[in-house]
Amino acid sequence: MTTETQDATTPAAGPAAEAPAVQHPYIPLTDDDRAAMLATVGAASTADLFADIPAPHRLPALDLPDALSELELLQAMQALGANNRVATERACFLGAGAYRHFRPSIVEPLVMRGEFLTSYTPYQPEVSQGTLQTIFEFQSLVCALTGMDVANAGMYDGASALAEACLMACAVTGRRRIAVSDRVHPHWLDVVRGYARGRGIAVDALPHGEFTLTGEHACLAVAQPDFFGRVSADAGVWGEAAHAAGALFVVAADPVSLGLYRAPADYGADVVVAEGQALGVPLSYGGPYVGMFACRERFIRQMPGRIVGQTADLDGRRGYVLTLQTREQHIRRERATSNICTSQQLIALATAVHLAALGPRGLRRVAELCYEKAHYAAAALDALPGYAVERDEPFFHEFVVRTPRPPAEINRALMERGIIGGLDVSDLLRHRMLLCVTEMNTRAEIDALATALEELA
Amino acid sequence: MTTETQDATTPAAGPAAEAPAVQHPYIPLTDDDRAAMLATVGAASTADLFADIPAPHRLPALDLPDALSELELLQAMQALGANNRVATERACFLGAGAYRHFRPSIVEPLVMRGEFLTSYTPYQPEVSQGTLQTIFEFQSLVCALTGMDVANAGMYDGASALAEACLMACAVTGRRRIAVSDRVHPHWLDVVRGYARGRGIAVDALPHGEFTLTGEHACLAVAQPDFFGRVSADAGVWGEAAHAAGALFVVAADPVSLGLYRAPADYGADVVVAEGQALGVPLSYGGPYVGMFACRERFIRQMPGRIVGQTADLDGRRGYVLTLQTREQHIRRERATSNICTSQQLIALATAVHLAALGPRGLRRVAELCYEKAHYAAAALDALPGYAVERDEPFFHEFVVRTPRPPAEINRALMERGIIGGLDVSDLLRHRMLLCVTEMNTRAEIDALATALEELA
Amino acid sequence: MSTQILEKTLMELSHAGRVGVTLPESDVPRSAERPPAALLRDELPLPELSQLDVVRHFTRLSQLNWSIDTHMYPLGSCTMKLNPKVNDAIAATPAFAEAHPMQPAEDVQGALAVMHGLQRMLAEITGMDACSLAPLAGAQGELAAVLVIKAYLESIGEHRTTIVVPDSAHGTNPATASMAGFDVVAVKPQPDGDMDLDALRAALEEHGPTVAALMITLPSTLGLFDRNIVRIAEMVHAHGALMYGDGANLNAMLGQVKPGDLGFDAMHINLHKTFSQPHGGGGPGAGPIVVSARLAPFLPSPHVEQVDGRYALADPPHGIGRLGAFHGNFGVLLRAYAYIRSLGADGLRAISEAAVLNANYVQARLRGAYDLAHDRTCMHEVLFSGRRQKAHGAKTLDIAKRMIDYGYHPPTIYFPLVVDEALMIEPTESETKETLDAFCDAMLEIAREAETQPELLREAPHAAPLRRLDEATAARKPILRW
Amino acid sequence: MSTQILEKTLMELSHAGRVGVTLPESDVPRSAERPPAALLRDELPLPELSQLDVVRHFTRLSQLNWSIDTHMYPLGSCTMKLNPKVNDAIAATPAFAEAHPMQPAEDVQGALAVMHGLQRMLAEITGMDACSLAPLAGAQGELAAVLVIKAYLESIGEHRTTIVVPDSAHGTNPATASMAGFDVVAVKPQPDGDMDLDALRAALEEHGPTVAALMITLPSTLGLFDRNIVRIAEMVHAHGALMYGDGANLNAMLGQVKPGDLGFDAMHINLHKTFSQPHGGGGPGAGPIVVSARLAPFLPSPHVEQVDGRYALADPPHGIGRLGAFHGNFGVLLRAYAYIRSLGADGLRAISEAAVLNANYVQARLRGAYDLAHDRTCMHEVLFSGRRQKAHGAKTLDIAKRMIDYGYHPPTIYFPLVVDEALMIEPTESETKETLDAFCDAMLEIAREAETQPELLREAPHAAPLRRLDEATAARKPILRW
Ligand SMILES: Cc1ncc(COP(=O)(O)O)c(C=O)c1O
Ligand SMILES: Cc1ncc(COP(=O)(O)O)c(C=O)c1O
Repeated sequence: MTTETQDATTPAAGPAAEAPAVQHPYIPLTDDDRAAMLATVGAASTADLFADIPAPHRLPALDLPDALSELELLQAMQALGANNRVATERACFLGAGAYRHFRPSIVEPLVMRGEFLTSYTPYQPEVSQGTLQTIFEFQSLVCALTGMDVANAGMYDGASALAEACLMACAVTGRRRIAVSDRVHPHWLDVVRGYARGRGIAVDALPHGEFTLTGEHACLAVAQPDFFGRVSADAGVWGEAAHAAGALFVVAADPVSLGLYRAPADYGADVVVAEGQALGVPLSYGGPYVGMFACRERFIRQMPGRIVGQTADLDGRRGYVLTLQTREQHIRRERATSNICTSQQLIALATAVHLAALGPRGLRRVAELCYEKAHYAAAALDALPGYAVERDEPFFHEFVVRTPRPPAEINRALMERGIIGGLDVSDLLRHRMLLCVTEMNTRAEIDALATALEELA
Repeated sequence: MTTETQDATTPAAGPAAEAPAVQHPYIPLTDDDRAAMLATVGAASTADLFADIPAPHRLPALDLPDALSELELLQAMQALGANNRVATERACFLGAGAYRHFRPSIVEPLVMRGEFLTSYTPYQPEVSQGTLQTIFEFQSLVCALTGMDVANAGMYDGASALAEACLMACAVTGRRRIAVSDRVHPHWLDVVRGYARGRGIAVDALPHGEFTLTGEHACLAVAQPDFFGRVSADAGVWGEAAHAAGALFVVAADPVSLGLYRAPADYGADVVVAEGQALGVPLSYGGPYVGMFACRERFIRQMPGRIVGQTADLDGRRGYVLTLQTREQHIRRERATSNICTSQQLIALATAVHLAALGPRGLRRVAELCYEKAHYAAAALDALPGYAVERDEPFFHEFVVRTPRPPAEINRALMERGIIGGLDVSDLLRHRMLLCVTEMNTRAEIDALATALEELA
Repeated sequence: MSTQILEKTLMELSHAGRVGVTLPESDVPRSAERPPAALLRDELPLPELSQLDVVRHFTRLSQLNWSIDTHMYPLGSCTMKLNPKVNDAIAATPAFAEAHPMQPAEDVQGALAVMHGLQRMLAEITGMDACSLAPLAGAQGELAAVLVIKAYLESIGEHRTTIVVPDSAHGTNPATASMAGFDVVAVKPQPDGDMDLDALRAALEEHGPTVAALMITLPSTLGLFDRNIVRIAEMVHAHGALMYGDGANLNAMLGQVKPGDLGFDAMHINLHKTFSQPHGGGGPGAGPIVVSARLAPFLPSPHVEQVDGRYALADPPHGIGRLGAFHGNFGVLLRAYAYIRSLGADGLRAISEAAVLNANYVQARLRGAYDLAHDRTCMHEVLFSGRRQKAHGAKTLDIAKRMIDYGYHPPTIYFPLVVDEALMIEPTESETKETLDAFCDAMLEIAREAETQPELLREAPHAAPLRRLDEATAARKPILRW
Repeated sequence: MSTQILEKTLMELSHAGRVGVTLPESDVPRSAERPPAALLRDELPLPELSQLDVVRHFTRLSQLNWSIDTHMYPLGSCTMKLNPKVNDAIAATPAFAEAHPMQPAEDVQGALAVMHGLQRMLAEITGMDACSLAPLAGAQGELAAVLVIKAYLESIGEHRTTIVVPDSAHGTNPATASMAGFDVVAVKPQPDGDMDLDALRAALEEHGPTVAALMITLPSTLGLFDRNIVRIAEMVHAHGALMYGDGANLNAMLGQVKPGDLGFDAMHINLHKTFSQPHGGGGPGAGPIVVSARLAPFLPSPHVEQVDGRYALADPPHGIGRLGAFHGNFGVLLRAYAYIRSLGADGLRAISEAAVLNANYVQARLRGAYDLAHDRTCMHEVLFSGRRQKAHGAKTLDIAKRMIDYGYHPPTIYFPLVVDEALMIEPTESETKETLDAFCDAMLEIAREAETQPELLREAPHAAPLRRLDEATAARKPILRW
């Protein structure tokens, strides 16, 4: 019954059949739409609409890969993704500013709701109460975590939040020099330097713990835990030193650690910044994350970024609006506190949902699990011949290990065993590795790490 | 600085710390809630509320695995999932009633919106217009695909839809015997037999194409394409034969094939059923899927299942309601057309979103790609020594290959090469394998299959 | 701005030429073998939309729905509880979502392990011996179980043709009995809501050896635990008939009592009620059945068995065959498995306790304002009658519609049929006391409104996307498609 | 039923003891090493909610938002276009979402390949030589580019301190200039909307050798393509200054013209406008910069390079350093990459054509009813002035609020500042002609209402979740947290 003949005009199988010019799903205009619209516009062709472009430069060649259909795109991206060796099916002991934590399953479906995902910055409050209230809640949660009076709607990330905090300290104090601990994450320090350089502000990176300030310093900025994971009991002393010099005390905190450790407000912080990623945000090769920014009430008019405030509508019903906008670039232009405009709202929302799901017990439990497992791991590694854990100061969930061989070599060997090792910090400290252990690491993983390291000694 | 002493009452790290009794996130009542509520109820304890249960049987032991936290649950399920060897990273040539097709990325986020996902059957139309209108659209889409007059809101799956169609034919004709082609999917035939047995209706499985009916037959039910993937040009003749015998002509269609092939209404179908899974629904080890059910207008009051109709509200605004409910179990009880109540609405919605995304061009393109690739594969396999494709009848995207060795053996070897082979149909036809090729199979996959089979000959 | 149309249909949004998604070109040469022209269709009248229009259409439609994720939804007999998102996440993982139902057992051991585990756990929770996961919803579970009973009775040479069903039963019970080829004999409850033992005795005696089974819901559709249940089972068994339990209300009994211990022979379970499968606006659900040992050989296909540590699909020796094309609604089974493992024995018990306490709390708070169908401790749901309000001029339907204005989805109304103006509230364990209090406050306010301004109720809802719809015309002149 | 509160806050919903998710017990022995008690906190005043309450809270809040997925959102300068869900799906795949930013390059070749490809494609689209993906939003891109210019100028011994910015510019331009340590000199447009060349000449001459750059938006924030752009670039270059392009409006130029060909030296691109990254209610976005060859050595860190077929992160030799902790908003970059690959050169060109045609269509349909700021062919957005309506008693703000009643998100208003009662409409390529027509019909109706019943506009919106909000009190007595 196989039929071999077929009328060439039959709408038939196969790509050779002459399909009508295919529309793109992202562009609804059809040929008839276009014709009708051009007639209304009074133009002969769409090309006419581009007549203001200097003719020699119009319609340049574009050397781009051919368009992919959605299926091909997904296949291509799957192939690319296969070249990443990620933590999904491996044990991961890498931290250093980006942390693998449990993300409750409710976070993603809520955050990815189209109404949150595809709305703009809430300029029209009557139809943006969803975003506005979640920002108000985010601000409140950041205050609760840090113990500070006020917080903004979020910054690009923790590092730029620290930089903006230092700039704010300069604006507040009228000084043009900032002091930063050299145990702040080196990348963050680099960001601070960049922002400071723009404004012509000097940066002193002071040896951690030895903070000698002068009357020139606008602030002292420290990280707690520091880059090597250590939590210092001296933070209160540093804060006093800063205040004694008339400087602000700026603390960069890990938000998960705040489930267990004292709020920076309690030891004198004037500004607290944090990288929010640890609260429900995927690693995503480094971004998008969100910076948390909180400070004392008296600085609110010098804060950078969006701020949401509570108010009422004409009928007296509670509502929220963007407020204190006279600080911002769209009103104050070159005299704005910062140029920041679009920030990381959706990620701020993710952290809010995450915290709402965890609650105080959940966050404390996560912090405790990190603490316990990291200390279990540290003890296990410290016991290995050839390895030594640096334990001169208390730590939270990251610690430094001295390795018998260059860490890069060890890491390559660990990867073959399905383990993502710690950060090679040999550039800072010879033969050292910075390891991170969180609630995501099972005891079996930690034991496997110890076994592997022993073999690699 | 390591501190080894710690006050036992400090809210401290580690599981040994005496946390307050942990609530479960699925149960919001706290101890104080419970106490207040019991006081209002006038009961001393919740146990009192269960006093009607015969005492000897109360609070039995339950031997269940310990509760898992969400993280542990996800880890446990990931470990279980790792024991499935699925098509994600393998080429798959398995069909036989469940098909791997491209699912546009918009389907899942829309279908999984909480408002669709977590609502009940739309008994209260004022607050259920979302579900109701999507059902109306689903019904309309099923009519468009099949060419029929009316469709219902969906059945459990294609197989049970076929069974219900046969029962409806009995109700319509007042006859108690049904004729079914023996090339209907064997599982479907089994379902038909089960439903028929309940009502005491006889089933004749007739050799495909040789449909001799009598005045006793309520219907002739065929599959087009049939279980072996063949599309017959004789369907019109069968329909006439059924009608000549006073029986209904029931067609089980593949919905993707309807992007290319004639609508069953065009060749005389009185009832058309289909498995909707091929339209945007994941394989999900066999369910949940959705049965499509469409028929001629004159049968609407005998149809099983929910039906949505258009109407208006008190202000004349268009709206939709569940209608023709006097057919249904909750009104008509033992005289209902079927006992079906909860069906597969969310899956019906997925097929509607899928079809809306594809449109007529997209569905035709998918069908064409299936056709071309299946025929390319068939030609390649037919050319292999030891293999022969059965090509006595035209086919769509599935075909039968004679294999030189038992198909089960071949499939095991294919799996080692990362290929999920075809269905072993040796129980029906010796040394035969039923293969399916869709738009998801690249040419490279098909070539790899041919190479592998050649090696295995 | 009130428009006549809340949202256009897909067809009204369609414009020739638009597409919602791109598809690849073919990467194989065009086959020389062409499909016979006579087999091809020439028109395919599907709507044509851009991607944004598709997304916007369904997003907007979704917002017209109320749901558990947005509102308290105390629909009696429906157990509208929290649907944990973690279960959805698990069901969406490719390792499960991409498993093909026809793959050899050796390649889907993970899926089979889940099914085997769920079979065991459901049998344990209900105190029964065997379980089949094949039924695709509650009603199909009923059908399967009744067919199993029929097959069993036939196997021992009994040809019984009658099933006794209380007239308070859910409509699927009699409809199922009739689909399975049985005649239905109804029995009424006594005034306290328990089954009337005399009526049952009379029915059993009248229909004597033709009675195959009693289909009974426990707790009953009146929200009550029948205090005579053990006695009832004895009476039924004494007549050689079997006890079938409609398990839709299992949420009240988790870890509190096992139906198997009470003499039940077979029972279906609604995973989309007790075990948190989202309702999806009308499915998918799943209706596994659990049975006593003597019925096990008659279970439907397939059944998951474990042999030498490997799982396999098997056909029970005298089974009633398949109920659907494959192995049940696997994605639903997976969610139920995850749910049970999230709770464990203590968690399940706590679920029932909270569900029952919540219902009794609502009963206590509302009993002054609404007539109770039966004034006694209820189980997971409480049944009122709106007859007092009806006397004031506001029917149960009006009360229900008025609840919408207060932001609560109406409860189940006019079911069960045996109670005048029935209004059945099932709060489930998922709601907080604060929500229950606000709900009760609203109900009390509505009761006051029913007395003082019943027209307010009769015209409700006032604050929904639409006002009341004309159902009569819809049924008389059906418009079922665009 | 009007409640005083649309949705309680998390804290108002909190009840001590509730939890939203379970966490595991520890599987390791308790460490003997305890954290010093002095370091521990004793209170942690976070809200405590059940899982259902969390889900319901955020679901309900989301419904109070309007968005591209629900409404036309013609916000000028913001390019509120379709955000394809396939891009979200890709960004969510574990292979990308679980990649750690500190992993060695050899283990993240997939991620680096995406970044490298995007660097190349963005450079190609804009006709520039090099690209950095590090900036985390448009404003940070501006800052990065201006710092790059500064570093470059310093490297050739030029210490220039002034940046010229048209006063129609977006606020981030002057704010950026000042963050980078420059003084800002403003120039006005001429009446036809193009830059006033005399004013520019005067500014360049007055500030002479101190001028580092002109920051100019193309098409301009007036929605116009400056016909003198090549001349402008020549003038700027003649003074030894550089041309900085604000690329927020790139959607009008894809495949139509390459800024690099017109003489631009540096430019930032808003991936969250032109390249379909969803706005997320205010980010995340990404603001990659593209530069000419002479600026490339000064780009920020990290830059992705390909050596021997392997990708690696590198620091440009004289780079300005890092802008954020890691490598840019990778998830956003990934979406933009997927978007460009979905469209190819022809698709991108078609995007611009449709965006520009749509804007001109709106202009043609509304020009009779609203005053145009400049009556000439516009690009991807059209700029009206509400001055005629203001004379009737309805300001642009009132028009905007009234649009809400008709179901359209208001356009951008009061920007740019140089146009009186500005009302800037950017329909994007994503809307259908039907939607544009309905939108224009509504705008025409509103124009009529402005004449006949301006109070209707002044009191609008009437049909939103809230009426107008008291912004003055919010700023005067700030309540910024619970
Ligand atoms: C008591 C009772 N029995 C049976 C059923 C039928 O279950 P399903 O709708 O899953 O078929 C229901 C559900 O509506 C019910 O409430
Ligand atoms: C013209 C113009 N330039 C710059 C920006 C700043 O971009 P972003 O908000 O990403 O910082 C915007 C966006 O608001 C804009 O419209």
